[in-house]
Amino acid sequence: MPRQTVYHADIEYLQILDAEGRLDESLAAGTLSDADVKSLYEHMIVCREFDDQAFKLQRSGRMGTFPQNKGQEAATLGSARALRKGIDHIVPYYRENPALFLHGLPMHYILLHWMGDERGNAIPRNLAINPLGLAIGTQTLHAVGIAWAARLRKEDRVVIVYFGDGATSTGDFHEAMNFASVLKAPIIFCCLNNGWAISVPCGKQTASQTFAQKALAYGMPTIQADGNDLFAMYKVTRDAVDRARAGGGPSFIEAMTYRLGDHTTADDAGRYRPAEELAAAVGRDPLVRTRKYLEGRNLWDAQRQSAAEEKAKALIHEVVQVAQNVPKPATADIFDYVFAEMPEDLARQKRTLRTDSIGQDPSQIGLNPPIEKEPEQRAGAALVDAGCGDISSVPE
Amino acid sequence: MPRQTVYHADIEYLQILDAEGRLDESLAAGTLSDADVKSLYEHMIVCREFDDQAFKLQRSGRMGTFPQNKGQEAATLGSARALRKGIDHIVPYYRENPALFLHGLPMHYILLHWMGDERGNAIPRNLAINPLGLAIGTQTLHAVGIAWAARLRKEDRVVIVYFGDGATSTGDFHEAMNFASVLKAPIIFCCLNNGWAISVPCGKQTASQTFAQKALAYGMPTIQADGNDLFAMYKVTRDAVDRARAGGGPSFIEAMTYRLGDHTTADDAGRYRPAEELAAAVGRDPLVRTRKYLEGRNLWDAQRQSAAEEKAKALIHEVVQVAQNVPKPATADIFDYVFAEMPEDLARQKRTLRTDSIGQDPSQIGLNPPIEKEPEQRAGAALVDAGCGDISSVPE
Amino acid sequence: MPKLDLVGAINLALSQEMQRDDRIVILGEDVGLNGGVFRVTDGLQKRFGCDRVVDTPLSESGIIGTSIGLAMAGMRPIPEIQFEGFLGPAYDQIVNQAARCRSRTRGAFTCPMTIRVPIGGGIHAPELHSDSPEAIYAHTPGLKVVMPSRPYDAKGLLISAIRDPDPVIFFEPKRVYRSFKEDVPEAEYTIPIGKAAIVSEGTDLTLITWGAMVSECLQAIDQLEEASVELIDLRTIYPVDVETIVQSVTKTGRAVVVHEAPRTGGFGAEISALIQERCFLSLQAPVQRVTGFDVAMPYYKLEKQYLPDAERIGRGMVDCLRY
Amino acid sequence: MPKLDLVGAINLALSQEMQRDDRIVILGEDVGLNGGVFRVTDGLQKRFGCDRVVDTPLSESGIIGTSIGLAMAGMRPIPEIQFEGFLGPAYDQIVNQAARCRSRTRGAFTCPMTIRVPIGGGIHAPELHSDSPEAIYAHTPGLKVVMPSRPYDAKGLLISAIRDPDPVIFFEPKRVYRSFKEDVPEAEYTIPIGKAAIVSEGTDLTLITWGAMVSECLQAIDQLEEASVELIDLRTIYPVDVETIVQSVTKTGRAVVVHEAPRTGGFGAEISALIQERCFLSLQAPVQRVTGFDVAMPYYKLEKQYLPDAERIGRGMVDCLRY
Ligand SMILES: Cc1ncc(C[n+]2csc(CCOP(=O)(O)OP(=O)(O)O)c2C)c(N)n1
Ligand SMILES: Cc1ncc(C[n+]2csc(CCOP(=O)(O)OP(=O)(O)O)c2C)c(N)n1
Ligand SMILES: [Mg+2]
Ligand SMILES: [Mg+2]
Repeated sequence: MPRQTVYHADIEYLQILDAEGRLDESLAAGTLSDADVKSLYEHMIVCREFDDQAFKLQRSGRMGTFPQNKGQEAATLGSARALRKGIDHIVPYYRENPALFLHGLPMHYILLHWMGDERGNAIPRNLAINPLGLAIGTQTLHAVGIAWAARLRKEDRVVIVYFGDGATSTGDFHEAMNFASVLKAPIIFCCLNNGWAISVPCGKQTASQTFAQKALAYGMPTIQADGNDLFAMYKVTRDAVDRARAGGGPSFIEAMTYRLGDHTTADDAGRYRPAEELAAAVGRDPLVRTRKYLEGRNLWDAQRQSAAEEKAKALIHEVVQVAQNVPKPATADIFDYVFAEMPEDLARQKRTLRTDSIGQDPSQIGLNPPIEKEPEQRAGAALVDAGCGDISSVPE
Repeated sequence: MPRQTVYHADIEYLQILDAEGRLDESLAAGTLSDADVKSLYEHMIVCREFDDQAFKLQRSGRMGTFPQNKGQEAATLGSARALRKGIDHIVPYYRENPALFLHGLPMHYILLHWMGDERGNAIPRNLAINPLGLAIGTQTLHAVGIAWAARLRKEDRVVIVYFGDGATSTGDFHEAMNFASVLKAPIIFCCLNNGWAISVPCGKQTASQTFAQKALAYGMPTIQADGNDLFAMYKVTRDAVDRARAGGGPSFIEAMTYRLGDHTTADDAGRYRPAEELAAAVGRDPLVRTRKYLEGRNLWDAQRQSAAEEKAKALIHEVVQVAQNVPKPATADIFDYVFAEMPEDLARQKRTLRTDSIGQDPSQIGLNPPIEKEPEQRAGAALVDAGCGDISSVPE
Repeated sequence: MPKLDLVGAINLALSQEMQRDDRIVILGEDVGLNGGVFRVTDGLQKRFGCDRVVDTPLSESGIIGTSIGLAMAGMRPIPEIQFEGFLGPAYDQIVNQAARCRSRTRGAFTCPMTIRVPIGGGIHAPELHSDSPEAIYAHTPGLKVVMPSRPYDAKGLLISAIRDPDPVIFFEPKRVYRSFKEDVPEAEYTIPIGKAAIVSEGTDLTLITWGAMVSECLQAIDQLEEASVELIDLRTIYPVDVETIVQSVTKTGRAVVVHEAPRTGGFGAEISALIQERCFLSLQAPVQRVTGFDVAMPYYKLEKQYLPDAERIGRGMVDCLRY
Repeated sequence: MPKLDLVGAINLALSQEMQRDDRIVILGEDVGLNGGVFRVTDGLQKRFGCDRVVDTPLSESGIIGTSIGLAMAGMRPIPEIQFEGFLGPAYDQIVNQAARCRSRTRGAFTCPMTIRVPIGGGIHAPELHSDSPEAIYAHTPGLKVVMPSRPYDAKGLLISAIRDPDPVIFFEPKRVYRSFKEDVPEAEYTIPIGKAAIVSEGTDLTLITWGAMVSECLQAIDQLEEASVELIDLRTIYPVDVETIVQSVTKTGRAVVVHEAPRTGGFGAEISALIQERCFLSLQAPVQRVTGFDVAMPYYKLEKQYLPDAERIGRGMVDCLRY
């Protein structure tokens, strides 16, 4: 066979609801009901309010660095809506709060995390959610492992892992895609292409025309979707879930969305991002489009809007209170969760709050009183029960 | 744009000389001359003999583990022949001796390397060759850096990096492919798909149908070639060189070849490789095919064959002698090349050949005589001049 | 009682534990049909099937990263990294992910896994096949680091590691793999992580080591006539059994630590620091370190020159004794 | 003479060296237009162009691996790793490739590069943005490890690092980035790698530290009335300036080492081991280590509890003095 084509691929793009709120009815068939869209839109409002308030918390010094989700609500909610709550497992990176809230994560957990409190990662056991991760790309491998475990145990469970455009450059992403396809793991790789990795635009991140085509390297089914379109995101995720449940292994989704805010509160996108680009993106805001759609179907109006905004404000206010009222963690916590059983030497460090040997064994000099420990409040369990801020209403 | 194709790709396969030694004349136009093929075939014979003798060295305990190239001669020589000696830079992994020899590496360097002697990596400065590497995948990034440097300095230089099918699973391979394409580095990624990564067959290494398609993830031109076909390998490499020199950036080549030996001398492929598979591959041996071709054109016959084999035997015998006669390296060498300038503490270790403080400073106890150092032979430079075993005859 | 070498003892422990606990999955490069490049997993895929003994792609980060996911999901992965030199690509997943899993989630997620890794020099292997990176992982809170020196210990320690609720790196000294056989009971037994062994008792000097250096130390002791040496085989690098060390050095007043890794920042530094902290008034001489030099592990023609041997250890002891 | 903070001093050194040597290329995530997340490379891309200050894809192994290639090819790369927590993915290229380049080729290939990395805690940063992995790299033959504690030293040390013919990791303590300004000459000067600084002289106890802990130590000394303390700022972790330490401890007879990293296997162990080896007969008390605890670096609500502070250092000194 001297010269011949041995491989061929096409990649499709899907949009169902356009930026003007117009729906492609035929493509929309069997996707989201009116009630679904209304409820998801209400979630969007809540999440946007959460973002705003989190931003203020940081600015007023009550919270550390925070990455807003602003602009990516449809991508995260549309995809998460296609998963079964408490069954299908969500592995986030750090920007997909709406998906986690939809699947039941009490909202103050996310605030706690960014307030520098590990208890924000102590996800309640009844939820199928992994904690936020900070090292870009690493979580994709964990997600593959979780999906693989489900396959090994013959559980009917699909995993979705979220990551950004920047994450596709990491070695871990590559190894995860490869493992998933070789192992036929029931997993969905959802790439939230928001145009930027901090200050690096997609054009400097990759020379490929789409992120979707990265999946071809692994023989993995792949598609590009309008990430600001709830319908398209729901549909492509649903297809991927169905494929995985039928034993078809992993899928890749590139969600074309946009980061409407700075990278995080520590960033100033004004330094690198063209103003026109942002302006154009604002026109594709998923909240605007979803509202137009609902209004076009007479399911929404200005009054409902302000009612929803009021409700969101009240809810988030409460969430912020809860997060702020969580008692400071005990110093003991830094020692108590290193291992299931504490090695003797570490116990000594905990007991004395010293690492110097004389300080740890004052009998050596017989002079220094041991340091008084602070009164302790213990981590974890209690918090879980607070259960505040669960905005979830997805049927199981 | 509701649903549409946003990306499309085809990958071609090229074969010019088939397993029976039949040439596709039209595809062969402008590739290798009769003289080229004859000379390359003579190289093949030498390299096969090298492999055999290296194997024996290991088996008789005179050398450590050795990975044979056997079966991959056309893939390495055909590609390397398309590069300009001393200009275009070769970054090998550990199995591409023929390419290195063709570009002027004295053959005993490779033996020294596998005899556990770093001086085998002290490549003469006039050669554009990197030393062998052992950590799979890592060298692909070094190659991109070298190519990038050429671009930055506006040098007319192309880099080729070799790696196996297994290497495509490493994170470093992915990052290298991505960097190369984003940086438009003048580099050729040559994947020597020999069917196996030790005991892991390609089907367990990746779920993709070809390795060539992995390049699509980076928007990189890519092709699959019959790796046992000198003409095809020369042609696809030549095209890639031309593209790189014209500013077109990186290219990917999947060379379909086969590992006729065990993975290394430490391996026993009988444990995992189906006998029929090996038998079929023997039929595609590049030496057999090239000889048939030459014989068909009356450029070769049994007499020439035995003359070439004799010559190869004599040459390799000499190479082995040279390698074995290299004096044992001096202990000082392990200290002398850690840094350009030796830190005082390391100098003390070198002086005393001790790490214990009392031993390093016998005055502390005044009892122990300092250890006598062995007489020293110094590394590096001298060897380079030996210049033995250069079988290269590629025009610059 | 069967006489087994280190490879056999580890293989036995793996197969008994897999039999006992079906959450265990072995994964790594060439661990399946090939039985691992050292044959440590020989026969296990045949016995337990391709789902439980898995040949992975060539991706160390992938092996550890997916193991973390398996562990989080309730499995008990036993990843193999083919050689210690290939731990590098997995370093991030081990140190920044696996080791912190319990701590960063306040116990909500845990990461029970046993990472098996051949370690050390002396077998004429190529580059990156002869290193000794144990100190790196001992400096990583959340990880336990184990290194048996003999078949009997290997079986008992490996079973403890596999059952441990936290991640354990289990280093297997290559040089010991086939070096000798000893009685290894078929019956189940464990050796606790964190307990050193006193290999030989003595009164004049404490010699502390681990892994393949145990036998070099025994040789050195054999050749030393002038003194009575207590040899401690740490067996666990972290958490280190400081009590056993302190007791011994309090008695002997002198200590020499031996390891293959380079001296600077090696685990010998920690042992030395601990001893001078805890035995200050008993010490008759400074704690000595007989270790690899502060150079890249040489290729094998010079590996003997790099590695501590009985002679160098002997000189270290003599000098320490005469101080 | 301009008063500069640490960020300013490093920026100045970078720009002067780039001006002097056109083989220098800066590469990393967000180092270009954005000037780095800490603004350390601010303005450099504008001044030297997009070919010399390069925003790379998000790939730490890629950043270091391509830097190795650049260096082999005669360039002088200065890669930036955005935070020490992201050194992990580059560990293999740094430790197993860059550090061994000269040694494994007997000098035929070399790898001159300066890896700039923000390090350490205390700024309320998220996870993996507050670690102190210097001991890991100090245990890597072939690497030099530098960590300035002040703007003046940073400029001089960075220039030395850039001109060094071997790979250097240049750790920049984040907590010092903006904490104070001092006179930093515009004119060229270098500070040699491998020389510690005596920050304050004293006679009763030697306090040894590096990076952001220098100012905690100064505070602790301020608050300590009963004794005269000699404070040594290592500045270079490897090769460590053992002579300066030994001279001081021989004089004072007591030593305390302070660092942010966890105690076990931290570089304090090496310092402690060296001191007891070289100053055995002068020591009046065991060398003490006041360090981070053997736990994963906590999230920021508890980072103060983890990090050594003036009070903890003070207690360490007092106890050592009273021993
Ligand atoms: C391994 C690693 N390297 C660097 C960083 C620093 N960093 C944090 S976010 C980020 C950009 C991520 O971009 P992308 O993946 O597109 O996600 P986005 O923030 O745009 O949602 C970088 C470089 C990190 N967190 N992890
Ligand atoms: C990072 C790394 N992991 C594991 C190994 C051990 N190892 C040596 S060769 C090899 C297989 C390589 O296969 P491939 O890339 O196909 O090259 P081939 O040997 O077939 O030419 C493995 C796993 C290694 N050298 N480097
Ligand atoms: Mg992004
Ligand atoms: Mg192969």
